[in-house]
Amino acid sequence: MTGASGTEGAVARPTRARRQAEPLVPQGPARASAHVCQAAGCLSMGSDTLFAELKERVLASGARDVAVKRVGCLGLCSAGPLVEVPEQGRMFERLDQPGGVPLDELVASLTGGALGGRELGEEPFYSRQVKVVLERSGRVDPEKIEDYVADGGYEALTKAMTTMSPDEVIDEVVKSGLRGRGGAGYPTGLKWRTVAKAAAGPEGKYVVCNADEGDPGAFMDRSVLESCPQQVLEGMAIAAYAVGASRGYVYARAEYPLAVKRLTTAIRQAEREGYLGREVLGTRFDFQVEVRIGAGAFVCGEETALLASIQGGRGTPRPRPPYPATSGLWGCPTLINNVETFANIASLVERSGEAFASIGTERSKGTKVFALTGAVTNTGLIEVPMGLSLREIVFDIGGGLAEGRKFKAVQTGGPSGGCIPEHLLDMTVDYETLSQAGSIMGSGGMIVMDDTSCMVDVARYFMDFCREESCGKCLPCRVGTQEMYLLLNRICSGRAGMVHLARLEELATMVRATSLCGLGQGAPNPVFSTLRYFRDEYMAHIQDQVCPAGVCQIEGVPAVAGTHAGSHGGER
Amino acid sequence: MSEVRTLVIDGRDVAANSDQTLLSVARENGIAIPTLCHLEGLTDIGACRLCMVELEGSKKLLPACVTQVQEGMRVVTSSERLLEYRRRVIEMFFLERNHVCAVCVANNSCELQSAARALSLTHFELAPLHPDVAVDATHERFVLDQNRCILCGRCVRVCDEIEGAHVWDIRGRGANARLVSDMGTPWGESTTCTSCGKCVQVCPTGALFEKGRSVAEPKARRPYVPYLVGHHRRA
Amino acid sequence: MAPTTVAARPAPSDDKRWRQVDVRMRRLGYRPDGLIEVLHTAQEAFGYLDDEALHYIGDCLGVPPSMVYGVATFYSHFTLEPQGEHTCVVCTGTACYINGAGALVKELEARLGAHPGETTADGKVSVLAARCLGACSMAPAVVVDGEVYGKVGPERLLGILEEL
Amino acid sequence: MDETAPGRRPRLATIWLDGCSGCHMSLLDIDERLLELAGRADIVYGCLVDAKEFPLDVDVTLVEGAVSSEEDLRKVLEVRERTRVLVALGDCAVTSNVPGMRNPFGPKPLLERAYIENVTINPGIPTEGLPALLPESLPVHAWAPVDVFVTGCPPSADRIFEVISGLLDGQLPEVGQVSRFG
Repeated sequence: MTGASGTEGAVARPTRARRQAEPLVPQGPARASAHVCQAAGCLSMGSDTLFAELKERVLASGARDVAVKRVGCLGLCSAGPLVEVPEQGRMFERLDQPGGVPLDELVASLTGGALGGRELGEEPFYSRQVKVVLERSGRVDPEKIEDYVADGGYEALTKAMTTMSPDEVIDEVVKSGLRGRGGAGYPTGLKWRTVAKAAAGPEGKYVVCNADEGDPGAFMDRSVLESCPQQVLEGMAIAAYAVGASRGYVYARAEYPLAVKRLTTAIRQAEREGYLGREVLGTRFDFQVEVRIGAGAFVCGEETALLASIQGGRGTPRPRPPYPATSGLWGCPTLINNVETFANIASLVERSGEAFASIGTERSKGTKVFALTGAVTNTGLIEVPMGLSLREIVFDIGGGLAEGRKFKAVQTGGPSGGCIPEHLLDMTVDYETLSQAGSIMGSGGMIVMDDTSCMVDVARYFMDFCREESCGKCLPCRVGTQEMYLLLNRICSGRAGMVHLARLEELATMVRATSLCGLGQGAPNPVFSTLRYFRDEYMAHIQDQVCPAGVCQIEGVPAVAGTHAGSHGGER
Repeated sequence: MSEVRTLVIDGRDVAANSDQTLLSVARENGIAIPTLCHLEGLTDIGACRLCMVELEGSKKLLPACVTQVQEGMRVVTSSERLLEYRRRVIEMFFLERNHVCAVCVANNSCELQSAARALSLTHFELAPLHPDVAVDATHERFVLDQNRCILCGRCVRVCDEIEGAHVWDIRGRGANARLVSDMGTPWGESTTCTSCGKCVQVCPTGALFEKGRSVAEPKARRPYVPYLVGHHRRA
Repeated sequence: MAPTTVAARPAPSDDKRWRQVDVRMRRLGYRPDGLIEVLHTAQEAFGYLDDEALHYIGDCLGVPPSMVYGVATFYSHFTLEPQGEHTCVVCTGTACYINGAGALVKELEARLGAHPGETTADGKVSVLAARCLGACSMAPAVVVDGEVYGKVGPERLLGILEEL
Repeated sequence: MDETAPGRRPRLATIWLDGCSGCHMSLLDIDERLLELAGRADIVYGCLVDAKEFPLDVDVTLVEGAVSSEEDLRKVLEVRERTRVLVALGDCAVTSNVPGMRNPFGPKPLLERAYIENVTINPGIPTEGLPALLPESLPVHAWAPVDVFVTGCPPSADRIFEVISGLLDGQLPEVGQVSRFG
């Protein structure tokens, strides 16, 4: 996968170009500061050159009390490049783009002219969100630890290490009700306690951050790492202190070169400032973190496969138990949490478990970050309290669908998730409700589909994904995903009979029950959920040889009467 | 220190050591659970999913080869559902490569073929994948026929764990996974192979065989297997 | 695998790029678990991983050839074939898929004659498909020589490629 | 299709698609039990009798061989329509077996090898008089529902006899554990 990921040299020397990229900082307090989003979305719209240009314009204007600052993701990626001026409560969208805000308008705003852009307070996209994980995202410079510290960063680690015992830290996490944000929703505090109680292995214990965000349509972790990598590292350091680990790894996708670069910079700076490394905060607590870069294998998001990959091998999962919490890296107890989970820790420790638990629902506490994409007006990164309804997310925050398009489904949970239809839009978003509806919370991808999407085709798309990403170790996943793909292909092309549909359902049930890891067990989910809510679309393909959405190419060959799934006919 | 555990398998009370797996206890008690990737003496990997069993009070199925016994477990090894799943597993093994029993050197001595028979599998319902795969006959004594390989990994493990050569590994992934020697180089040119033949001995099908054997001439070899791997592990 | 430390050995040739590989291996203490990291470095240095590189790295880290090969072929990021002068990665993640990534792939197939994973006959462009680049807000997204382009239609994509 | 009229003798047929005739040989190996069969049923079609057209109303048809050509396909659909109980006899009919060994590379290399590469006089792929090959050689039930599967290459004479006599008694036999692939 990709030349997209020529990871840049870890630590670049400050070249001329780099010095130019330094923010503009006024001598005294800033009257207005332009927060220029420098996360991947806006960067691809040219926000780096815009940043330089803006600085020059401000300097040229002679204003001495205006700051121009590089920040992380501001959320509404579809309206990039974005610049926020927090002192004025203004957001400038599509800056310098056709149909967007002209640069002059921003410069005028900053230098005492008429206030431009959009007022933030009234926009539901911004006002309906609650930011815990992304609190500092659009506020601090992702490449400067000083900025993070000045914003209150590492106060939680200091508090934990100076005023709390490891057990007390774990108690707080348990009290918070925080559950794993990687998808499965296992209670974080319980996991920490298991690792803390486990006897250390020959090489101690490990803390691993799972940043192998592989679900197509999900970019929460990328954004967090690009926007505020220190927050993740602080969470890891607190975890290491709590469970007694001295080594940590962040396993990140190769597809995210900018995230890897900022993370690497962040580790170097944190070591320099004594928040990581041999003597954390001048104590005997030793915690060293390394980055390991994945190499394009979705299955490595599964924890045992991830560990195999960190150890330099093929990323194939192994049966559990033993769980990594008791036997992980090199047989040592290993705590594995996802990026967003770690990003919650600092605020949780700083404010208290109870405060954290005051947000959310009975069994799903806190907030959840979603990548809202697809056929919705406002696409981007959002953070909402657990328990908001899907309708509020899609129609209020997301701004609904484009003019004239009809809502069909929201896909959540990636290839192991499902499609939620219109009549369930009022359901709340939490772990249990989503799973009852046949989907999962997953890592947080949320893809809105309109009437131009064919749900059988969507099921086939995900099965195609799974068959290519299957590691090939266990038979049901290796061959079952392949066979399900062929059956779906047959249905999509109008060559299937009812017998093939029955076969698909049987096989899906078998693969779910017998596969070794979550990839295979979850692979049938898109099939189940589309069958549950959109069976009529399957029937249209089978009985009438028609694709209602007009997506599938019907071959018009009538289904044969055989009971065998028949020829793959070059579909491989 | 292992302790005694009591559990119930298929309605029978059985006693086991705490370090035993469900599979070994079942077999000790004459309860047959089919397996393909398991071989006594090699590390179990739980990959073929043929030995899945039901545990009372749990919705999840467990692979018997890697599940440690626990006090009071109530296990079912052959419900209608399990048998149906096992038939499907065997069917998919047949369909993923080109298994033509009639012209296979392992005809009559093949574990895949016997498993199909034991499960009364009479025909296949899913589509054959018919991959175009190679036969490697470059080794002076042995042949690798990818058409018959079920990726059980026994050869990989016996070569790594017993012979210590690690000639074999798996390349690629998913449906493109293939058994390879060295850098995917022909077996005859392998610089690591000791020609010990252990991989051939442990192959459950006709994927690895000795030259000069013909169709339906049994790969008379199973008797050696315990000596190859069993004693080594117990020692 | 036991962490057998294998000493440094002479590089296969005096090509300077081997130094990058050597430095990476030394930093990782020649531990076998550094295999993937070293493969990354070698691929960055040489553009792809050939047999010579795989053998050398395996020898230095004490990893058997079949294991090195197994790892290098497991991960889709690693390529064992030389790549074209330029790379064009089409994201085929869900958001891009429902926004027309399929049409982009078809267009490239039709105009360049290269399917994902292939390089054009003149060696100029390698076409790749990525699972998800995380640029879903700008779907469909394409990365040409490391530069991300959002909301790309077939016409624009061909325009971008022609300018190379 | 009308039900077997009381007192009417069951009608038995066999048909041979893409196979080696080994299953028919094995059928003949039931030896003197052939007489017993002949006493209980009318053999209305197959290589043992001289009928040219497949009859309209057959109770049991044994199909040997895989479906490899357009002619095989025509036959199997016709036979299915005219038969009450269809038996896939032997591995070729059940799995496509040896005829299916061409599936990984398709019919073209097969034809070239047979009619061009290994031929010295008038090499060329015949286009007349030979039914065209299907892209893949598939088992019978890829095209038409099959009622009984008898594995084996070939199935033993005893198995074949048991299956036929069971069917004549009106029972669908259990075949699994007593026969096997290969």
